[in-house]
Amino acid sequence: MDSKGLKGSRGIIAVIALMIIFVGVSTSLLQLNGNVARGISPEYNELAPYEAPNNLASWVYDYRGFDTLIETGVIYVGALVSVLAIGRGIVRVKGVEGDAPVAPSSMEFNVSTLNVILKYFGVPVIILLVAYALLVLTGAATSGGGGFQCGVIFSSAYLLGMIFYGRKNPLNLSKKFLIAIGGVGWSIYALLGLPGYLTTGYWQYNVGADLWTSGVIPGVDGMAAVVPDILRQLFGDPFRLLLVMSDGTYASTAGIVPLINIGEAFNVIGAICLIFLVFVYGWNDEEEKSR
Amino acid sequence: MNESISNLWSIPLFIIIPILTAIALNIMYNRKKAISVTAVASSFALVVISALSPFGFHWFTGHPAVLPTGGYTYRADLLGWRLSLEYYYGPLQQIAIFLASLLLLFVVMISIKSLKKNIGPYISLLFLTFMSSAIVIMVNDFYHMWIGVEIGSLIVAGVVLASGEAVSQKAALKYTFFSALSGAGLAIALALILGVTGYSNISDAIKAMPLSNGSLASILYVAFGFTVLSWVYAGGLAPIHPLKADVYGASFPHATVLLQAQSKLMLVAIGLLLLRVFGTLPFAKEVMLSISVLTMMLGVVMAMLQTDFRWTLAYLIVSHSGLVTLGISLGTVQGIIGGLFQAINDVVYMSVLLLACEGVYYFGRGTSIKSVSGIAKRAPWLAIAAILGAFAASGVPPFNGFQSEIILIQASLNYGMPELAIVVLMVSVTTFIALFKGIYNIFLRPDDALNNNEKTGTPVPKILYACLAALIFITVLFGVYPQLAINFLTEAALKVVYIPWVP
Amino acid sequence: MIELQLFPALAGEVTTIVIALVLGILFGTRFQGGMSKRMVGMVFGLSIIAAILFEAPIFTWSLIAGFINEDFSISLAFIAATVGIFIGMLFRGGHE
Amino acid sequence: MGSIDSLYDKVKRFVTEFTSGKSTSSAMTGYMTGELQIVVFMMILASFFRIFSIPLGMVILAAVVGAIFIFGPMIKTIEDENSSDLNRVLFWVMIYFAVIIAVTLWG
Repeated sequence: MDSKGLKGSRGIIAVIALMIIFVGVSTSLLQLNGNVARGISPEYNELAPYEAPNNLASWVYDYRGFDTLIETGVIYVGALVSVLAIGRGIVRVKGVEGDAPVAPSSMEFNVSTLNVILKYFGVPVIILLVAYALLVLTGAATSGGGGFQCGVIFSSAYLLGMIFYGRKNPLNLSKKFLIAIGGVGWSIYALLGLPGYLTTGYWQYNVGADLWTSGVIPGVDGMAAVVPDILRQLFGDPFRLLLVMSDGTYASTAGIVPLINIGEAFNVIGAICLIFLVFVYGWNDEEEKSR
Repeated sequence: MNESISNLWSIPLFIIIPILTAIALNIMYNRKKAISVTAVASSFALVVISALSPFGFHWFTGHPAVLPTGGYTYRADLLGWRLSLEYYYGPLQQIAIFLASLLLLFVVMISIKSLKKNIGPYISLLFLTFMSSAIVIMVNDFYHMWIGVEIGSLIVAGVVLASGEAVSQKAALKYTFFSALSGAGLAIALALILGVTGYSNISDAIKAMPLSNGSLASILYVAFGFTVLSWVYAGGLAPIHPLKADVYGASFPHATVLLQAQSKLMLVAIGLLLLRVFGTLPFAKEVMLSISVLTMMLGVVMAMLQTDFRWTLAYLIVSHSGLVTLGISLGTVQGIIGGLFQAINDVVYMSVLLLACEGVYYFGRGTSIKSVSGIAKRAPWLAIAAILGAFAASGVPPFNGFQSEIILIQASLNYGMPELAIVVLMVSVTTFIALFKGIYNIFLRPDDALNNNEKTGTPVPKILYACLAALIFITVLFGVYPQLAINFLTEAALKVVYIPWVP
Repeated sequence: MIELQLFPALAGEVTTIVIALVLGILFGTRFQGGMSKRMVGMVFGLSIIAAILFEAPIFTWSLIAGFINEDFSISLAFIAATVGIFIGMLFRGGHE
Repeated sequence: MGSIDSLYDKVKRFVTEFTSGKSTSSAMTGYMTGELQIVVFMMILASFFRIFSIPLGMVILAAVVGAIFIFGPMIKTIEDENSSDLNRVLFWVMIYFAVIIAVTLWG
């Protein structure tokens, strides 16, 4: 790649172009000031107390739950592709010798210079971080946090172990475990749509909270199916909470949202830890086979 | 054709089946038998579902629409604000997804046959490619379309990377670099439209668009600009076409079949979105038209210069994307029909050419016109397929390319722009020259190495011939009975023009 | 509110603790390397301090979930997760 | 007054400018066809200006024909500008975007 591309007269033209873009975009953003429409959001907010106390969780994992399924897929695919770049799953055509695959080498570690105190405190910190990740996960429906945050915190614990102890990471996650947990996580999320699909025909209908067929909200026409009680209890009751709010007390349940969060957490743990693992330790198919 | 259904059974399956298959294949990794059974079965299931499914909507998570008079409804044909994410499966979607799943089935079978070891992640990426194109063509929601484009570009990078060569790594890196730019652009466009209207559902946003408020028009213009940026990126239009051509050229030809299908569907989906949302703004169609014309010409000229058949095809795909967008950006019913029909035909005949190129690749000497020649003697059927594909691509009757190009030419004449018709003609003629330059050198030119009975490479698998035969059958079928496809597309085009709130 | 504090009629406040324990065991089996008793005690002590800092989730009204009064509550899910990890480390099969 | 010989020289020089390095006949065909395509295409583009006013279109068409003769083979420039070099693509994307914004906002 030659860096001459943006020098000289081309550079000046580019700067002018950037200025035009900047002026155009910023003037239009200024126009937006005071003109923002509320649109659909008041409706969402009205429904929120019947579901998760954490309004954000019900937005992200219920109303827009299918969006988040694909968004989670971005992380999964990101891991798949990053690991592919390192060498997992490079394919060759039978009988055709193309160029040899580009083989990256793993990182060299030098952990001997590390402070003794850091080494001593490494394991407790990792354990506490993992516990914190699980706390964030369990609080998904009631407080800030959720599956994605849990995964990120967990993987930071894993990265910490890598930095402190090199190849002897106390949090010893094997490649197979990570790939499996990532895949299982995404499929838990995907399959949690199934109960709603089978009973009401709507994918990812929240059978636990069951806002629309249980008569919590009056005046809905067109929904033919009613969620059977057993499903409602199975997915709803373990997460039923009493919300004492200024305008009354609501018995609300987040239904499948906390379960989705567990799937999401697994997925993120698998994906991000796998990226860390492969970028630091490298990937070697032969080594994997001998395990 | 009951379109008041808001819980059509087939729509979630188009997304969930590929996801679950991809996860399973990725975990299987190396177990070839299990992989081939799972992959073929689930892609076959997708073909069947897309053929059998009726039309309708699906409101994911099952939240109803809010009636303007208060209260809620589950009927999709009533006017209301959608609370949940909306997908639509209509005639256009049916024909597009049916073709995409058929191609997926072919590509999966070919890649299982021809690739060795560790094919799990690769085939799972092929399934995800299908998934992203299904999302983009069905979705009726800005935010979700953004995610579809985003995950689609990531998957493209993965498919390209899987061939593991330095050139493909470079192509993938460059492509993902721009995905950051255009993904962010589309996100800004989404934020602006969301800010102006408050609805992320496209139909609702169009209904709520404050067109009367002149000061907000500039916001819409900026949103339009950013959406065009992502359109250009996802479809590989000029000026990003060199990157997209690199992507097509650097991946295995059979993977390019799916990649080009995906990008054609993205072009159609985002193009229709642009038309529906911004079509009434002055200059919008003109901007889209000029991009299409530039893409057509630059692509076809670059295709002339290539010496590698893969790269020739790559630039031709880019150039023919311009034909698709030309029809869409005309904005008339006839133009849209032409554009959509061109997209479908393009996917089919380019697949024929790409699979023929894949056959050449198996002879083990690459696909450059300098290094390989005389294939016709060793694989006559491959040569015939390539020649038929070239006829279809350059618009020779009785193949399908002819039918859609004639519609496009008529549409541009009716629009009052005979110049566009000339450009279309030039593109199809030059396509012919560029293709036959490659085909002559690779298939027909006599070869010295052949006389020495030199045996390299691997025999072309039978399944490749079967797929080629099926695809050529489709090209002839659409060429002889274009009404088969046009009946489907007319309904979609009419809706875009006259009833903008239905995709 | 008194009866709710003593009898968690609403299971939602207990479920989180169970989930934390189970997942703790799952990830605990992935830890390798031994830990002395003093270390275990220290980690446990630290986790109790952390639990007091994090407090019980809002909208939690039962003693079992860690709610003691308006100003003071402990996050039992955090302690459950730590305990789960320790239990998992005891199982730890084949990951030395 | 040029002799036939010098005209041949001119043509030969013009033709050899198309490609750099070793050129085969098939590559040469490609470049020359590409050049012709570009010439025709630019003339078509120029004629688009008839939409605004027909005299303007004629003037621009004449200007383009002149430019084609002066700037000689353009196919090399086109090929260079079409490289997949990141900076070059980024440059053109910026130009495009600026043009779109400028045309739609203030056009």
